[in-house]
Amino acid sequence: MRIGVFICHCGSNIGGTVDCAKVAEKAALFPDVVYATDPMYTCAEPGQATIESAIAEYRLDGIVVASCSPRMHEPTFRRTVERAGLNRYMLEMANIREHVSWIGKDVESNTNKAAELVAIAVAKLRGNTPLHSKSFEVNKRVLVIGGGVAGIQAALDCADGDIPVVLVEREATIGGKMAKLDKTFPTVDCSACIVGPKMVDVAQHPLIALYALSEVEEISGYVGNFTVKIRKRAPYVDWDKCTGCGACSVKCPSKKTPDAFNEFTGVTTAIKVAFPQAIPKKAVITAAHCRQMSRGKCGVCAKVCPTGAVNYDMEDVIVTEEVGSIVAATGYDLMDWTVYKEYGAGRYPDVITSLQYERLLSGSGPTCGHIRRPSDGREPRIIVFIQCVGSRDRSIGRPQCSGFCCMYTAKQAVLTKDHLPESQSYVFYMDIRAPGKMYDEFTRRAVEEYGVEYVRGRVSCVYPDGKGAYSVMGVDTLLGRPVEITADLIVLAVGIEGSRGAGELAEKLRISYDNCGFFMESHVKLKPVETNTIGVFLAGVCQGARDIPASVAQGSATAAKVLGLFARDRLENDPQIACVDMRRCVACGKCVRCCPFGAIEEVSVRDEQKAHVIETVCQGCGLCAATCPQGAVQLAHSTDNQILAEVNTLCRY
Amino acid sequence: MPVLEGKELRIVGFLCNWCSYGGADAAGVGRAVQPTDLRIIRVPCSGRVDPIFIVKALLNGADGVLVSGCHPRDCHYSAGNFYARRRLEVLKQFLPVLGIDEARFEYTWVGASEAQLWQHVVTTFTNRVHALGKAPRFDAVEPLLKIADMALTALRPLGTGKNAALPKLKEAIKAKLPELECVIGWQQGYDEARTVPLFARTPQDVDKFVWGPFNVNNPAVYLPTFRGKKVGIVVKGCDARSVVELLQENLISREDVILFAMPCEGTLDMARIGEKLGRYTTVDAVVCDEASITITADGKEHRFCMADFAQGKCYGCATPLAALSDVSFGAPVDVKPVSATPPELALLDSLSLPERMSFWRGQMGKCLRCYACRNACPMCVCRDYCVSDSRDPHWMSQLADEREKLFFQTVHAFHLAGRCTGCGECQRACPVGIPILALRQQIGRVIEQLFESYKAGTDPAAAPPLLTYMPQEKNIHERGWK
Amino acid sequence: MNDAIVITQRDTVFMKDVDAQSSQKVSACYQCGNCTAGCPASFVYDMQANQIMRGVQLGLKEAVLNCRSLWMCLSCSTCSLRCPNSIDVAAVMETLRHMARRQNRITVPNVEKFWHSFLDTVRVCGRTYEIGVMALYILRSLRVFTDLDLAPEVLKKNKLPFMPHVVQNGGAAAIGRIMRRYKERAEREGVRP
Amino acid sequence: MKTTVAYYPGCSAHGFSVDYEKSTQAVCGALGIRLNDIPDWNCCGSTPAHAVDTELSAALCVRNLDNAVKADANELLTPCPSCLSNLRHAAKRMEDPRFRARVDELLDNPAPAVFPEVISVMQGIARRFDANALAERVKKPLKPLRLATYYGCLMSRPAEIMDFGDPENPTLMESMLTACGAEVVDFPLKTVCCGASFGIPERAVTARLSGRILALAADMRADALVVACPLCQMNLDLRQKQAEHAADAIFAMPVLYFTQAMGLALGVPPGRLGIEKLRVNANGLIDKIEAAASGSTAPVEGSRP
Amino acid sequence: MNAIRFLPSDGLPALLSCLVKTGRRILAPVEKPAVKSSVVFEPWSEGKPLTLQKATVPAKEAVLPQCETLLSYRQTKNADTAALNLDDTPNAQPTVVFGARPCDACGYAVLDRPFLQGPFVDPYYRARREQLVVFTTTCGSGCATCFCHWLGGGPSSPEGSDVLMTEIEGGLVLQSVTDKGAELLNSMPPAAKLADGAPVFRQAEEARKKAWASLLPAPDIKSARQAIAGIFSDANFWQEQTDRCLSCGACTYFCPTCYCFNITDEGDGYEGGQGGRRLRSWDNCMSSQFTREASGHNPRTDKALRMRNRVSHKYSFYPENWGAASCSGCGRCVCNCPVYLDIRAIVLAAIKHAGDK
Repeated sequence: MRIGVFICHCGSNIGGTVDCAKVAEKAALFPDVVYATDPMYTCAEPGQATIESAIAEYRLDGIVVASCSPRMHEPTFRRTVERAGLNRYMLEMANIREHVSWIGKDVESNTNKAAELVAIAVAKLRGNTPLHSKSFEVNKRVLVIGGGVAGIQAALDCADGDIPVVLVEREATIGGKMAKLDKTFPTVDCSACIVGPKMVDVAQHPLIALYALSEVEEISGYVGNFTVKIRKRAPYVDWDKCTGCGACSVKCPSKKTPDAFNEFTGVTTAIKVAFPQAIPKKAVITAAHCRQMSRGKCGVCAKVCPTGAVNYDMEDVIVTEEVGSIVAATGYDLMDWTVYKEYGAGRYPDVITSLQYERLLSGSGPTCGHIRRPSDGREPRIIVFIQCVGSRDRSIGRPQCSGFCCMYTAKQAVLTKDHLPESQSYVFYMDIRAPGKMYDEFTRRAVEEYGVEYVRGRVSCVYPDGKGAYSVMGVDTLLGRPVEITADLIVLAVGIEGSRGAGELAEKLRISYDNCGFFMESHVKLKPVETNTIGVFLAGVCQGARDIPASVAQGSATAAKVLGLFARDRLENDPQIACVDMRRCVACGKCVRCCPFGAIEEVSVRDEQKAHVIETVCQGCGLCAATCPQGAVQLAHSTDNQILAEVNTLCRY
Repeated sequence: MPVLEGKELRIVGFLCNWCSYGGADAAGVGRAVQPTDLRIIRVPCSGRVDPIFIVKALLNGADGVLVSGCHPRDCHYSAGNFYARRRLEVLKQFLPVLGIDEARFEYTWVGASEAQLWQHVVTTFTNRVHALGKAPRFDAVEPLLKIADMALTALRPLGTGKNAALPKLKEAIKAKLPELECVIGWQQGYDEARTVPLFARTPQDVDKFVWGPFNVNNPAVYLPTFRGKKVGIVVKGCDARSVVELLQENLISREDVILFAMPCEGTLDMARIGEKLGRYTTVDAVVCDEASITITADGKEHRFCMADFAQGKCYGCATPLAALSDVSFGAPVDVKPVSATPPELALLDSLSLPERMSFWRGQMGKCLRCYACRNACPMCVCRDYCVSDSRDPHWMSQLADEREKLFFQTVHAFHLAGRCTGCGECQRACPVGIPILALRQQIGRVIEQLFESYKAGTDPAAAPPLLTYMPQEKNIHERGWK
Repeated sequence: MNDAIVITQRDTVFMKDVDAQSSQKVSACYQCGNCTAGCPASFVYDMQANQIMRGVQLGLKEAVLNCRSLWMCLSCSTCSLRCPNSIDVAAVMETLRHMARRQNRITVPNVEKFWHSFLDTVRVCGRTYEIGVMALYILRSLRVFTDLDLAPEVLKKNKLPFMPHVVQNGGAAAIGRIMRRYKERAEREGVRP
Repeated sequence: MKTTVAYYPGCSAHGFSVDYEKSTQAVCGALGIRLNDIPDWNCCGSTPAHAVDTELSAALCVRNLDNAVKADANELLTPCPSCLSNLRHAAKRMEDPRFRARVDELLDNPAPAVFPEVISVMQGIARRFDANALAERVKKPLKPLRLATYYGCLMSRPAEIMDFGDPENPTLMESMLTACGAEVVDFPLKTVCCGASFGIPERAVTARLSGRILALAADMRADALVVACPLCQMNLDLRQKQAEHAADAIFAMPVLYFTQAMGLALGVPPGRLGIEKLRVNANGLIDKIEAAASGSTAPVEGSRP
Repeated sequence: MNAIRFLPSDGLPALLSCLVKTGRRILAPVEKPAVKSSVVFEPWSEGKPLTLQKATVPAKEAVLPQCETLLSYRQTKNADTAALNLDDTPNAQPTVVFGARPCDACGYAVLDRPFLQGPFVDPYYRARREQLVVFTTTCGSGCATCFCHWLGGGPSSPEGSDVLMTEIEGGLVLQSVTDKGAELLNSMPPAAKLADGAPVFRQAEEARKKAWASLLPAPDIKSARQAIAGIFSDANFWQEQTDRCLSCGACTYFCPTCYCFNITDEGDGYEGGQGGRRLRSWDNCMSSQFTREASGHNPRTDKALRMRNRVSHKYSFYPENWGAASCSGCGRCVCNCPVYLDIRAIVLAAIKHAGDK
């Protein structure tokens, strides 16, 4: 090999604390190095030209650039060597800026360290070989998981772009959390009225296949070619026949069924359509509360159904869909608020969550929009809102801000005054986070026009005062005094977490998720909708707290990503992937067992079982290479011999 | 390359490209001043870091090795670091048996944005390594030879298997023989005091079968070579564990093996027997009673009590009869398993870290690299493609160097991690008596402690612990960097 | 008193000392006030718990170590229990009190006098002895009328024995030795015993 | 392992909480739990010792633990939450070798390596008798009584040291009293501080804090408060007048030790429980129990003295 | 020239230190304590204990080390020139192997033929062999795994030795059997504690006779060469004989007559890098890699074929070329084999099998 080494000064960024000329001088003595120099700015045009001309002049077939992090300029220099006629992978970089010049001032140590980093880059480069990508076809269909507002937007935008969409929703209706809200901030317009038409669009779009009451069971494959198994849970009603007329629900004798749609603030019937605007507008039986199904006696709904749609014997169905891309838009759930024992959360009936309060405010809710205390049905007079319950609380492992609580609390306080003009609301807050358009103005209106009392401080505890009300022990840190309020109703702004089962879904999608069940984006700033699994995108709160407009925007953003991905008919893989040396392979199956991507299969070669890497699925993590005992699986450009060469360069008596 | 004399120590870092390398970049961007010792090797994922790279570095002059990856659950490849966490924790707890201070190796998780954490990790680790000082050179320590204490008490009475149902076994084997390629068992070796494996293909062969404490070989080692053919095998309890482990790893298939199980009453430590017999020309007679065996050689009688001359593994054996079998003679003996440290490991436990290094240097000095240890191991799957003498990958030098020899043993031990059933054939096969079983035992002990008392070869359906993971590991308590 | 605080001149070492001695991270406090909200003694505090935490963050050593609240803390740990940042506020309070004592800043002498009365009884008898504590405390604080209203009740109920219980088997002497060693060490180290 | 129990009464057992001590002895006697005093025990140092110096506090505690070890005990029971807290804190802090060394300097001889587990008498009883076992032994159910439980602040806090269940809402005493037949109200202030040792130097603090607790108990129509701490009992009972004075209200709320309440249920004569030592007369409660036990209906209202 | 000396039992260290003073490296058997103890040859130095037991590992390394550097090289570069420094000096020093057994010594004779007497002389081997003096301890008895007398050797066979040492009461009788041996014995100073051995030589002869008498009768294996060659293609025979073989290298690595080697180049060859070296290390014909070709093709994939090669080499090919077996009958391949695979049994079976045919 004929190697050229370029030690970048990066102006004084590197040159200031590293003797670059000396590093180049040392590098010239390294194995296979035939040329070494130290340009001022290697990434700049003249610097790149130096590389190109050196490749020609010295017939170089491998290049080491010692400069900034490869995470910064590896693509740049790959293009450079490619322009000069080399394979783009015949490049190695030594990071002598972020890892050397910027973290220490001692020139002697830095120079020596830089030279050693160059030495290991040279050692590694000597094991490089030209690599070439493979191309493969793309199945231009998309799966959207979750039919909340973000998923709806993503589905509609994709479908409008002529991409067939499979939309999977766990609940019986799409609409997500937004469908449960009474009003939206800061305009205080009706939530159901604005999401409703979009839900109808989904139902009517010819390119959208909607699976409600369904969950993703299994995902295999890779970008362009995913195979998804979807479990359609049995609604015990034949949806092809059901017209959503509601006759069943009227006659259902099991009227004490807990009402999940109303956040358990009320009861409902065992068979019902989730809510009047539900999409699909189809009835579902809650098996556990259905008398026919739990006790074998009743059958009223089957009798009254005009189309004979009720079928108690229905079973789950698994359907398989082939798609080329996946959008996860699974939203959120409230964290387990009962950990707040000091507020009697879950213990005292009049201490409720903000989402429950939303249902109490809603005209379609259990109280038909009249605010009544759950304990005794009385109209509350003093209402206390407590912010940050399960947010910004490290003691229970929830350090993050849930983002939208400040705003909906202001909205709820305003609505409370609208509903109950005699009432007085108090909001205990730590900071008011209102960075959206017209948001801060809205909170000011709550205070100035609606007389909502904002008290700056947390609440230590809530307890029943023995007289039917509750003592709220708080603090006003602005005054530096504890405060105490006797309240009728306490609304907790409960923090959010990734929706139930998000972790399992993440593992099926092979994407990462954080401690709160939120999916991890590929780059927090620059790739906010991409994930580490190519072809899987994120929309809405499943990625982290955000409000409705942001969720909608992100839904559209994922659609743009999907459309961009599908603009090409074929995709190319990264060739830095694993490869099996068939001769060494003894088919012990260890690599197959632990590959996180299912990228290794066993194939029969001349009657012998051998491992084989599916090139388009392999992501190049190298776990197989670390697992194979005889070293039959090697990861291109991170082979055992290359890493050993690096180790041996450094560690030698 | 030599380190900067007096200034730096040799510290090697393996950083995953996505998180920790990014974190180190972020620390640089933030001008977070750090000690200069660390040399970073960029790898795609912490899962790529085979623990033996680390051993290689530590045996060849590294004073410290640091591996850093994405936080668990935040792996760019979704699960690489989960595997890494298991493997690296096993390595960390394994290192002391070699005489290497485990503080010289650390693994951690640093995210791409955690510049401060990275600075803290590097500073803390570098300071820690400096506090430990330069790592001792393996080939510079004085050899030390120590002998394991073999005065042990068995969990159950050991015997000679005198009353075993050998005729019945032979009958049963003869009945099955027509459908089998062969049946593997034991026959007499070059004299009456040795047995060797027998591959019975005919009823006449079956008559050569013997049963008793001389049946030391583990016949399971031959099974994978018959892959695809149906064979029978006579097993002691310990041999059956190897069979189960082979089944666990799909290296053989259940329908291809017929197991004939006999309750084992213990096997003899032929090394110690040989020592006592000394140089002799002829064995005149071997006579056994229930608890002892008398060998008459060149007219001289030697009596060996099973309780005193059994193999080390027999003393702690709680499964004398195979747990898995097709044809079984005898009832399982009710022995309560007791977790006792095996003698070889107990010896190492009793030594200080420097003594352990000296010990291995002394022991490996005898090694001729004949690889009898490897080839006698039933779990060695690589067979003809062992990394010991391959050039791609080129893990080992051919130099007759104790360091390379110990390195091979470490590689073998690591390839057996979570798979070794402790049959001890490696050590028994060693012609120069190197107690290499201790390395496997240490790994076995670590695995047992980390993974819910996992014992290899006890459950055909269990996943070997290093080939699986849990998102939340119960017993791996990662060290904070406070 | 209400002069602006020149925060650039604050005592930056102070927070580090407090952190180190209490094993807490005071900088984690974001002033939600929950410690104050739950504090049963807040009404007698001159500086609320959250303000003390803020004072430590700002390095207002004088204000913090001289405040009355340190001496009025009941050590009930409610603040620690409720802190969303898992700061053991009670431990910080105790640390500050120890610091204040070591520097002879005894803002509420009665409380300290009570402690000393208590410990003196223990030193002599090995155990406490209420009348003794009371008597010593009255002597020290010159508060003759403290709890005098209770005396008839207590005596009537025969709840306060007049004779001290002295620990048998030389236990009292052993306690005396512990106390002496403690005192000697404190003097050696130059802190208020 | 065989459990050998040692008992640490705490100084107040021979002082103002002699009734707690009496009833503890009586209840344990009735249940067959032997309480052997730690030989030569000394004061744990209470609040003043740790308020002054944690090492001093630990030294005083460790001497007791050491004596318990010498008496071969591996479990140590104490009725007093303050003593419990100090002993447990000391044991925990001694895990730090530097702290241990400093404490050893103060002691006559170095502390033992392992200490017995220190638990409250309440836990000690609960470990041996679950609710069913306790209910079986009840002779006179506390059925007619509506009781409010009060633990104080030390028993359950800090949770990681005290290991007394949910620090916000401990329920051990409730389950025991329910087993004794009583109606137990869910008393929200059960772990709120009563004013602790400030009764002497700053009595206003105590009066106000105790007042709030007593007022809520009265509002919740409790017949009595049941406590487990000598200091709480003193503040709520002995100082109830001071609290009433500060609150300008009349509470007349009997404050029993839980051992006294249990003793009554187990049929121990009131005299052996020190009921007469309570400042707020509790005879009305005894009358109610007796009445219920003898089958006659006792007057429900206005039975309080 | 002949020298016979007597060395009293306590005189060993004195003799050895005199030998050291001649500038020679003394390789002497040392016992390595272990649960399974072993005896290996190690350089002797003052004060080091030694044993005269038969060693577990023969002293082959004196002429053919487990691994030797044939040559080392370093490429040096500066701005304009490049140079290669190469060093292929054989690594040899004058050596005395002290306490070998006749079978070990016979091994040297077996190795000498291909390395020194063929068309190509191996300079590395020669350098060491020429400077080697072998002091052999005659055996006091036979042994269950020993069969030197089947091959023309015996407990006091002198082939390959320079001095024979026989244990008698009170010490050792040293008898030179070559001029090299006699010269060295004669050059020993009085400090070596050597006395005239002629008066006690008789006792030595008696001891040797006694040893011979303890041997079991040897079968006639003269026909082995033809027999083995004759059944070369009888796959079943070799298969049955090798069923239990594990394909490890214990038999070859512990053999005093095996000389197959492998050559490996290691390092990067650069001055600034790791340098380069060409290594010669023992190879093992029982391993499948022994014959694996660069293409991946392997003519001997099966262990039966490899065993056939080993037995044939020792008893057929080598005798064909050199007129003697390349086996000294030391039995180490039998007793060190993890499955006690017995070459004697194979040879006898081959003779019988050929006869049956």
